[in-house]
Amino acid sequence: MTKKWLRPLAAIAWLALAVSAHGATAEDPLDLAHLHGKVVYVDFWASWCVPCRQSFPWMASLQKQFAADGLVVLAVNVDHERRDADRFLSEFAPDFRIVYDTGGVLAERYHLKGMPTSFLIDRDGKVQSEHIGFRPADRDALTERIHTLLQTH
Amino acid sequence: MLNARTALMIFLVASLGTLQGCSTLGVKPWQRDLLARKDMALDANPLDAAIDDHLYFSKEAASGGKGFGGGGCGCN
Amino acid sequence: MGDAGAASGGSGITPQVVRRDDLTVAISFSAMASPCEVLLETQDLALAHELAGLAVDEALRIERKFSRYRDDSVISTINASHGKPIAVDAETSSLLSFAAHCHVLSEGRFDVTSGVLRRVWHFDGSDRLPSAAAVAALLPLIGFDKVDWQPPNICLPAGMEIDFGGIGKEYAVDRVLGLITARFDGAVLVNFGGDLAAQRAPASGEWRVGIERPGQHRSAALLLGLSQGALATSGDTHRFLLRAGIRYSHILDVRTGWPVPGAPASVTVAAGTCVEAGMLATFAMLRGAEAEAFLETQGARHWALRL
Amino acid sequence: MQLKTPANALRLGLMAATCALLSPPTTHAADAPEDDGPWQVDAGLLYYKENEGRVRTIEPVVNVRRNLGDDHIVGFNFAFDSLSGGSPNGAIAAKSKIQTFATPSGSSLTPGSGPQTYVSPSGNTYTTLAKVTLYTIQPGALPLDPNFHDRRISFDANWSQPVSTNVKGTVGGHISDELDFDSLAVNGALSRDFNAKNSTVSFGMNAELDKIKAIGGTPVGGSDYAQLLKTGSKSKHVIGGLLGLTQVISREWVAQLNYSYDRSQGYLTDPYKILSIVDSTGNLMAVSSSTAASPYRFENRPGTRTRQSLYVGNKVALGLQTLDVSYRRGKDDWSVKSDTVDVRLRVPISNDWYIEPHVRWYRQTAAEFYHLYLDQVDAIPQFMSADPRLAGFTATTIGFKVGVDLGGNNELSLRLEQYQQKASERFSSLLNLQGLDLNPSLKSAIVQIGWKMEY
Repeated sequence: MTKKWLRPLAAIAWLALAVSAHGATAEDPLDLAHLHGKVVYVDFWASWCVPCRQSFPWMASLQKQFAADGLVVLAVNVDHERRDADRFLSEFAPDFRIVYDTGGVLAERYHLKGMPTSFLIDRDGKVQSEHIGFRPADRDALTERIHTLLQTH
Repeated sequence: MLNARTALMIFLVASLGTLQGCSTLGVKPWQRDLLARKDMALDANPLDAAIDDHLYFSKEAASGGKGFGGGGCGCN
Repeated sequence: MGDAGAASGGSGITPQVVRRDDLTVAISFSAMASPCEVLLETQDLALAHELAGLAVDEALRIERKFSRYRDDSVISTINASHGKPIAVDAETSSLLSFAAHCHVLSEGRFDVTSGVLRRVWHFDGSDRLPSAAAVAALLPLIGFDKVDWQPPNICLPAGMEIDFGGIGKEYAVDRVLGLITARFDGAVLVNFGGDLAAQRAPASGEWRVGIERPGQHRSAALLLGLSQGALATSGDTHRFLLRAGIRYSHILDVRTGWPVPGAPASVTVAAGTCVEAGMLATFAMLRGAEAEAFLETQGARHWALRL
Repeated sequence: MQLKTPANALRLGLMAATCALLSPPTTHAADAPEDDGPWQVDAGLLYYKENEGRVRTIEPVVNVRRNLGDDHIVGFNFAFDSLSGGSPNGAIAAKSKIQTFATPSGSSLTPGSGPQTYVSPSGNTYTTLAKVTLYTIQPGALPLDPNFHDRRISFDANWSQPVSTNVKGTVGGHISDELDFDSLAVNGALSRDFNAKNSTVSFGMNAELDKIKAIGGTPVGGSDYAQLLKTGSKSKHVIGGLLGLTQVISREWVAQLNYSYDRSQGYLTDPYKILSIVDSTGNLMAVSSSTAASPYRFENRPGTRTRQSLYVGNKVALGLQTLDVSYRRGKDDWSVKSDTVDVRLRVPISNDWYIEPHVRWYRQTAAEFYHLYLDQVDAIPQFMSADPRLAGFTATTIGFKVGVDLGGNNELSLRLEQYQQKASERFSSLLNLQGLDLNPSLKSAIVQIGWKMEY
């Protein structure tokens, strides 16, 4: 299996720091340090974003399918108003973790270039890939990428 | 007076102003909640616009100029 | 009597669509070497024809894609790979991962690579047992742990074979039920060769399902009521060998290559999905004499028949 | 011994595995394609009516659009309209004389098929002869051609898709057919996003070819009305370009700036419009056998026209309200300059209902060859038109739209508006024209029912 190491983007440096054993900070809302050893799929979404609507059922099935293999799905909401996010969530009732980033602090740190944006983080806490947007056609490629990462121990 | 050259100048100055990394203009991708509203689309009512264009075209000497869309939620 | 008609899917096989007196429409066709039946509680024959086409197309699609008897199936491609890695599509990948899970859960008893034993075992009701040497010679070719499965790539050692025979039919039942219920709100029952799943109970209260008496076609030994969920049966009522008064079931222990001793003649299990019911029934049979105890432990409703 | 795991652990594991097997994300061949969106249908019915028996229009319009997946968008627009009523023919009112005009009728009118003369409440009459309708206009009345009727069918199709990351391409075509006018057009545009999609620059081109086939023949511009110097069909073409910039200014504000340029060439004259020639007292010119056969001339416009416009549009979110303000400055080489200001404010009045007041203000200067009438003492100019559309005027539109969201992306709306044109040059100081409104105001009502749906 060829491992595809992405060029470490400056934008990602903070994340790598946060998940390294020493860099973990108490105020890190993502709490990625505690997820060391897991493959983490971080998805930035908003209730007004049309493709996010399509990604939610897919993420729910990801969680269901791969949780046992060590996958954690984290959805970071960047809505301005929390109630907009809650209305959206009541429609999907996802069973993965939701992190609220109402002020856009995390979004700013991750230098999001589009909505939605997802980051795939390997068991060592390294960002393996970043994916901007979500089209139904992307699902298979993303699933395979996650699958592959889960095989790597 | 608006002649072709002045119009083009206004246009180019405006375009350059925004394209030359004038970073105070615009929003971050996650701040497009209001812009994503359907009624915030520049062409929110294409049917009304088409009817108006046709109507005013038949009553007035000037017409068109609106063209093209843009804006929106910027979702990928 | 009801109205009869034929619906055609894109597959060339024409299902029979018959309106029955009990307010249901029965769709029947043949696929995966089994009689297939879909019961719908509806008065809308046009819809029934449409759903019939859907059911046939899906059943045949799964058969074509996964049958080891077809040269153009994914399974045949894998089996002919001679040890070279092959990348499979998402659906095949999920089935292989499922098989891998079941191999682990059954502590190696359930194995999709056990099909090669068919080369020596012929369960035709006769008394021709294979020689111990012939069976032993096949054992190196069995064992899912010898398969290098790195989704989506599979590397199957030369000489080994994969067979979804133990999953395919149940999978087709669940898939067809899913496709139909996505378009139809009423009560549905899908029955492919005795493995079945139902969604919603008919107005009469329950689907009435008869469990066949061993060896006696279309005569119910037991009548079950089913309102929702699935039933699957594993058994050798048609396939066995008889020698010196010993009945050799077609349930083979992959670890020895010989039939599992003490297995019931058949066991029917109820579960949420047909795939789950089918696997529970198969796991139970593989436990032989402990079949019923196993199912008790797992909390699965079951009906076992011993001769 | 498995002391910690529940007795039915195997079954739980099996359930999880089964669940994974039978649930998406595996995309199976039998699944319906999920990525194409619904058809978005936008249907409208417009009723337009001018005051005093002038033009009436009924126009059904249907616009359908669909995202076929991955932002490949296809759209169609179909419109039909049928016009009837009277339209000013360009001649002016005469103080004391009954004026008689002729317009060619459709060939379907044959002698003896129906009434041969009509009387209208104004006292004007019209008479149908073989292929011509004669109509008379009472003294003091604005000459309206009562035979004005037309129907138009138009069809548009367009396709847009991403060309690369950030670049979108659009191509489209238009075809329309009227009793006396055919039009065919194609267009293409490219747009590119910059600055994280905060700026979009667009460039588009269009080409249009029109055929004018006036009923009864297309008049030679400037010829005598009575001499019926007519030719068969005439044509014109238009080539145009558009540069656009869309800019997100802030979270609440997006703006658009367009510059457009187009050039028309060919027969740009209105085949049905004429001008009156009056003498120094304001009476219609006495027809002398020496010069002309009638006191009217067909209009004649230059063979080319270059138009430019600069358009600035804005959408501003004011809480839940949405403000739409735009301004357009137009200019052409016929010296028509125009300004348009359009303001709409969409105000939600409940969860489902909204109301949108609308004000539009428009002003244009007259074309350099616009004349209310021609003066007998002056030489007949080469280019001339008395078409009220080329006059200097201001126009206002006031109205509102109410809409209700019916759920499931269905919306029903009603638009009521009033449009009014007031010409800047309406009176003459000539003795016999004093007190006559030579270019009376146009008032019209606009009623539009709209229905947006998805399926």
